[in-house]
Amino acid sequence: MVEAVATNQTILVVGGGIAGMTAAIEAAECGKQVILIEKNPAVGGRITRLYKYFPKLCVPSCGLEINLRRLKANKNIRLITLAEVTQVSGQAGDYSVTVTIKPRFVNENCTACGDCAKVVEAEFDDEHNYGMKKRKGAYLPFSMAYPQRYVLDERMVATSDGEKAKAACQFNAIDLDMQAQTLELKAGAVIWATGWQPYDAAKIQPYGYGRYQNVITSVEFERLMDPMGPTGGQLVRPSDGKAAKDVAFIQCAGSRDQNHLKHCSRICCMASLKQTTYVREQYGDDGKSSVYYIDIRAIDRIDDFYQKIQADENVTFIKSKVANITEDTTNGNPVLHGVNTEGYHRYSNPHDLVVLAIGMEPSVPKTAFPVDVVINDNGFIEQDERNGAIYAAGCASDALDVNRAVQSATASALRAIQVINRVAGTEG
Amino acid sequence: MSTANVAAIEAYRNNFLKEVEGNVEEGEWVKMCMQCGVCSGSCPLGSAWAHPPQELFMMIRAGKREEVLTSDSMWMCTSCYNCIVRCPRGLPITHIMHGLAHYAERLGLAPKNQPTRKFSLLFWDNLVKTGRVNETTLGIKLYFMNGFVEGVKTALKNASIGLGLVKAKRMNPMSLIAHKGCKGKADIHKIIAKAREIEQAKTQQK
Amino acid sequence: MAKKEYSFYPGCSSEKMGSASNYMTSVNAMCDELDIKLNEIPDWNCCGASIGYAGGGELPRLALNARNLALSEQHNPNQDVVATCAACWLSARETRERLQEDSQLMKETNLALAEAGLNYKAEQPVRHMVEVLIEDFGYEALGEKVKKPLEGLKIAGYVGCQTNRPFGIDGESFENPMYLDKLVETLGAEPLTSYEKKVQCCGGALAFSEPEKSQAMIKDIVESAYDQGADMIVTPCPVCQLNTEVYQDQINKTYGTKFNMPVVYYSALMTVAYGQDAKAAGLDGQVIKARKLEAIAGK
Amino acid sequence: MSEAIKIGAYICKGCGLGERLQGANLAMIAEREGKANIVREHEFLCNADGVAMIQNDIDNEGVNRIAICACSRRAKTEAFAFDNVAMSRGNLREGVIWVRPDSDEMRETTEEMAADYVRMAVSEVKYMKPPTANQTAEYNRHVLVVGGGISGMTAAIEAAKAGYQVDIVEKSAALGGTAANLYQRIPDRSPYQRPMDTGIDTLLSIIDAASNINVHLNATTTKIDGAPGHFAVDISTESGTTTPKLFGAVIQASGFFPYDANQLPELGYGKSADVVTQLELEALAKTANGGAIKRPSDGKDVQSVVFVQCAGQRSDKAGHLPYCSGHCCLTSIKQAMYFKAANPGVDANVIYTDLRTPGAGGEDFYRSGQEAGLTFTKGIVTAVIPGDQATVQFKDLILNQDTEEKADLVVLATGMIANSGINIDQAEEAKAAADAGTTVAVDFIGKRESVLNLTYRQGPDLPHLKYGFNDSHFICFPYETRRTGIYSTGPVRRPMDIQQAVEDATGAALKAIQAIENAGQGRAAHPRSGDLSFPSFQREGCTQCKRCTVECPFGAIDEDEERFPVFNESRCRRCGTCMGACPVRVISFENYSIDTVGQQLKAVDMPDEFDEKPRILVLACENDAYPALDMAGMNRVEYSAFVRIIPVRCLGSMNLVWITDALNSGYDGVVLMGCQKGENYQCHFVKGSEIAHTRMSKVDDTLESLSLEKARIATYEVAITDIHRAPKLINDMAKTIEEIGMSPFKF
Repeated sequence: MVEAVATNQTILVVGGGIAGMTAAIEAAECGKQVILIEKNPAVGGRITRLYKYFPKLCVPSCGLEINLRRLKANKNIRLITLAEVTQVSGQAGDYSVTVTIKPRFVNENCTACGDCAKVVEAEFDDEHNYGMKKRKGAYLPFSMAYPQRYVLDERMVATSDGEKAKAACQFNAIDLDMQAQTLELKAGAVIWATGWQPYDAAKIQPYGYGRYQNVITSVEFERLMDPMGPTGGQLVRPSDGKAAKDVAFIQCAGSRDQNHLKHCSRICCMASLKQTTYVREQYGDDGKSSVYYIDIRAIDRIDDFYQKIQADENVTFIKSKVANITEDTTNGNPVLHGVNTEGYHRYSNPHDLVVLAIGMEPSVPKTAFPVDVVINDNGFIEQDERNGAIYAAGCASDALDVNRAVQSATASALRAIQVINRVAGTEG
Repeated sequence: MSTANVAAIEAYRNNFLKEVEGNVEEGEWVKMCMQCGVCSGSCPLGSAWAHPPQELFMMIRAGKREEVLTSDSMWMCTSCYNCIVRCPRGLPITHIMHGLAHYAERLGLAPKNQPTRKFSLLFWDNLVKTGRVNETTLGIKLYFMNGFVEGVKTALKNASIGLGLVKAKRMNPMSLIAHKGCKGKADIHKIIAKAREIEQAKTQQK
Repeated sequence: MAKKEYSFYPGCSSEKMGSASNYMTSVNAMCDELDIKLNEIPDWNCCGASIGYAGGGELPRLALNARNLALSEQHNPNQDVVATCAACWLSARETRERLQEDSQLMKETNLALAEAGLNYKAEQPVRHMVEVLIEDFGYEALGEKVKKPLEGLKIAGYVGCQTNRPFGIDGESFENPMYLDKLVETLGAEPLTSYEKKVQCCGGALAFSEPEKSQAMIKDIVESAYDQGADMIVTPCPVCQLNTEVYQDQINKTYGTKFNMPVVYYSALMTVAYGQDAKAAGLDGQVIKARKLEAIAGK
Repeated sequence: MSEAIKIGAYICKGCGLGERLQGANLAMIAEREGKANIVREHEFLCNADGVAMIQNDIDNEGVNRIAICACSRRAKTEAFAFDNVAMSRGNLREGVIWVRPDSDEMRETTEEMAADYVRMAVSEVKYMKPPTANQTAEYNRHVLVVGGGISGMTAAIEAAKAGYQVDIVEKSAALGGTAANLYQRIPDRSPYQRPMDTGIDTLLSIIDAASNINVHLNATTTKIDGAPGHFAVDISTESGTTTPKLFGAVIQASGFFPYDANQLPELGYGKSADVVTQLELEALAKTANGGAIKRPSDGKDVQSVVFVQCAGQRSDKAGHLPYCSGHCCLTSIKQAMYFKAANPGVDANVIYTDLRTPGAGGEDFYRSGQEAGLTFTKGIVTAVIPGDQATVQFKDLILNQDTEEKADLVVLATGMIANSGINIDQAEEAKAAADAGTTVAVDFIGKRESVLNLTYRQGPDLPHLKYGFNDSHFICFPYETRRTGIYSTGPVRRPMDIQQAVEDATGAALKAIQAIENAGQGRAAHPRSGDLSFPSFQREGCTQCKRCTVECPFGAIDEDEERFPVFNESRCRRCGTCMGACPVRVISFENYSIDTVGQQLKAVDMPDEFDEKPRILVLACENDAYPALDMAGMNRVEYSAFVRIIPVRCLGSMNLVWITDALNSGYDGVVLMGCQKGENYQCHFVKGSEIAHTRMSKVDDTLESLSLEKARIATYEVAITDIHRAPKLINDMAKTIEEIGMSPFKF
């Protein structure tokens, strides 16, 4: 049974990605009481699936380790995983929040020894790897998962595998009867950090995602580089495991397109520029990248990263929104058709692999917000007095890169603290 | 130069974009193009275009009036609507192409011997005549649209097709006379005349 | 099931002796089987097609279509307008939607129509016959009527352009619509689902004005059907049907191919599957005879 | 604290430890060798019962030092969280049984490994003290904001809203900064259709009304001394008066100054009055105030205007800015809309190479601009020729032709230059440049006079990151600063528009407040948040060598008149770089010292030379290398049983005495694992890894004096993702030792 103490001086943070974690930690390190709600079994969110950050090309888990240490060390933060906010009522300084918690089927006795995973046979698509590989029905979502506690897939619980797992655990950590639960919480302010999800690439019909194996998304491409990922860190293509030495990057895949997402997702250009360095990292001078773009948006001082990539003779830039992709059935190569609008050059270019720089879509659909806030027609929460003490952080507020998401989270932490301090002032 | 053309040039002190916005079907969309080129890449006859749609739009903004209106590019449009469904800015490109072609025709700038232009005109005249298309007359006119000699050649070349269709009872020389068209053809003529008049008036006052 | 009634817009090519008269024949037979009553719009006129643009400007073309739709409202009130020809459907539906969203154009159009004492209110939707089949009946219901399953027939579903873009049928994908395949399957034949030229343009009206360019595209369309091992191609569009069928000879001459691929209408397939004879299915109207289909019809 | 040390050692038998290791033996070692006062084995130490057992020893047995011999220090942190005691963790799970094969022939070496980790855990904790915060008696909670532009005003207002007292120091005669000179601003909310009011007046009235915001105009900070919680600041006015004032934290919002367009004669600037910068256009728009904008040369209504994007930006030409200023595309759209609003007939063309209108608002505003009738041309402007109408010559990249366009007015989108004071890392070059009078845009020194005037021995301003912007070096930590309690915000940190500056300033205000609260309780700031320990230093023994003061990455250590180091605790980030630097070892932390590490490596049982059991010491950075080795264990990646790993706060805290001690006590190899160094350093303490590498480059003589092979010591940069590589590096060293043989220094 999950319990949590909360008052009108508690800050509720919804979402445990980089923005939510940051907001929670920054507020807690100011001495505030925070409850952090995460819908997945572990915190970290999208960044845990990235190989490197642009433009520094550093690894996200490095900063994650520090944030996890801050989180573990801070007694002001109460983390609740597998939980979602289903209702928010009240006003600034006095909110009542309903949280529903899915059963993990594993209690705090778990030592993450992994004995349960050894014995179960059932396998399911691995969410952490966008279903590009399988995982056991009893699993630790990823090596840095926190809480460092296993999860039982509910689809497996009622099966003999569930019993096997239970039997294998020496510590009675597995509770197959664990029930879903709802929690009523008080909060003085709410930070909404539910983040983003990749736009459904199958909707971009001309690019044949789902029809052609060698058309993948930028987020899937990140997984290929992870030593623990589906290909063991090898840049190979799905259809035949052939080395992907000639990679095409299609910008604005779903973004800047009124048939899909009309906003610019901001990160995709830099992400693709970054990913061209992956190709180089693995194949050196044999690795070739082609970037098909409308405008390269390498904004502000990090434009120098774009200049650096432009200087790489193995990377070519084509000013063109690719019209469609066909497949060369003889070798499985995707063939890109379109027109380079810089001087009108028609092309039909075969590549080993196509990466769709997929757009950012707010995780929570416009219609599904359990709380009354002002949302623009792109689905992002706007800053508005009418939102009371509900503050958006990170990609719930706009398409942002990690750096800006953390900025926004830090800002929203202060906005929340302002309310809490006001309440404290009156309540004493 | 046609008087209409002179008038137009006069009216738009070399701002071709405004001229297009004022006179071409869906012309006010041209400014919304962001030069991604998805239309150009999506056209089935793409390679036949000297200037693909997105380039035409840029040329319009750049004031290349003569080049655009005398171009035969937009006459290559097969009305397949690929460009429309893919355009990220929702430009009704097919209609703009038709509109440009029509405007060029109105100003007498369209390339005289452009085959699709000729066929398009034949088709229109044919349908306006009785309110319905008479495929047989249209076919014959079509063969001879490039003059008598050419016509005989084409006719011979396509004889088998004609014959095939006649055999299949899907074409009939009789309908040269038999084809009646609409009873209300007079009405139709009035409607079209009125529509023309309104359109003209509208574009003049712009 | 009660009789379904629609206001019908046949279009020029469907006229007696017209290039799609065989389409009309099979549509009529099909509708009898399905108990559909088509009330032809009295004295309907040409839609201007897509190709009419050089002569007719925007408003004249809108007015032409509006006349048909106004007549429909007048004589067949409260009936959906149904067209069998892709171009007719597209022009009519575009007219309705354009006028609905642009009140100024609507005003001007009605000003023109007034000349003939007509007025258009854009009441009833404009639909393609295929939509009627899929939406008002559904594959299952259509399947129930099958008497002679088209067993053994391999059929390439050629959707083409204007029955697909920009409106699409039954919310299907523009790049890979499946409704013809589903229909073929419903009738007991084998749909060639990986036929990749199903939405390739045939050149439309440019088949007349730009034969070489168009025939190059038609070649791909037919060739790819052969590659898939098709016995015939099925299409919902008169222009597609005409272009892909009648130029095969010339293409053979130009490219040294040996094309002899029948191209039939979905309505012909249905008429045969529903047990009627080849004539009722308009198969005598094939320039390239659909022998295998005739055989089934003859059983 | 004179309280007697009482050690409790706890041996866990869960997670297979019981099966793989002889708990009793480990317990005996803890007792006999480690001299632990209480030693207990437990089947499942991290469960409620195990934790209660330990807590009971603390409460009733007076145990104040705890050695947990179970899993990694990164695991089960919620369970093993005891107050007011010092705790060490012997990593028997991730560090031993999970990296060793479970076979009889391996059993012996595996158990030796475990035994050593028990010895190490006990001896470490023996030398640890539970840290007690050194709470500065009274500390100041006021926030100082340097700069009164949008960023500064926002920071002030937001901090004030949270209940803090704020002072704004503004150099000029009025608040508002650049934004005050704008006619309108880019919209910050949907539908992002047209420019909106700058909102400056609102901010001004809020500040007027706020009782807890104090404004100093025509003023600068001529001295900032002290540390978070007690910054002593001199605020001096033009008139010469100087007010000393105490502050808890500082926000630098000194903004930017515009690029000098006179460096762009090819674009007609200076040659024609009708070629202006974006900022100058704002002035024209303000005068027009909604009416037709008049051109400077003859006051005639502007009928046509061309915007030249990236003017002197994104270019490697001498005198140009190599970066993009981020806001200019949106700004040009906004300004073009000024013209359209006054007269839709005006032709406005924006010539760009990449149109950068990011996010939801950006793209919507771009679309709005097109709807308003602006035209956009992808092209590169080569020249602007003055004339009755200016002629803009450019290459149209779409139509692929050189062409030109005449316009009444040409607007140059020139860039922002950070007003970030002196580049302390290049102070020398800066001075040289100043003497040479080189222009600011060429070097990225920023204004030559200091903005903050810090008294820090590291220099008077915040370190610059790149191009003069004093941004954070870290993606995940945009507010990370190398001067604790001082945060920069707005365009001085990174080029940005108003909307971003507002967001940024609000975040900076939080960090300032946080720094104050931390200082008040003697807590460390990120990354060792909450750490209560701080460096203590014995004056006697110090040789005033200054290594600590020089090497401290955070400028935490000043020098007194006698050149002894002066530690400013609240500036300190507890990395221990000073401890590593000190040749006489007089610097230490209560819970981290020369001994806590030194005694561990000495506690290891050293087999004699002929056992053929080498010992390899690994000092691993606790932020990256240690977690990598941990995860190697979690993924059952094997490595040599001869290795003994000790986590360090930062490789910069590595004191050479540890290396010599190790070699003297017979270790056969030493492997140091730090973070990536260099330009894209990953070290969270900036230079730690760098410094360690330099220190190690000097141990060769030591090795020679001991006549040991250089190959026995290796220093690596290891990333947290090196789950396979880190073990390999260890195994490589094992192989090397096989080749060169055992160390002769075994006793």
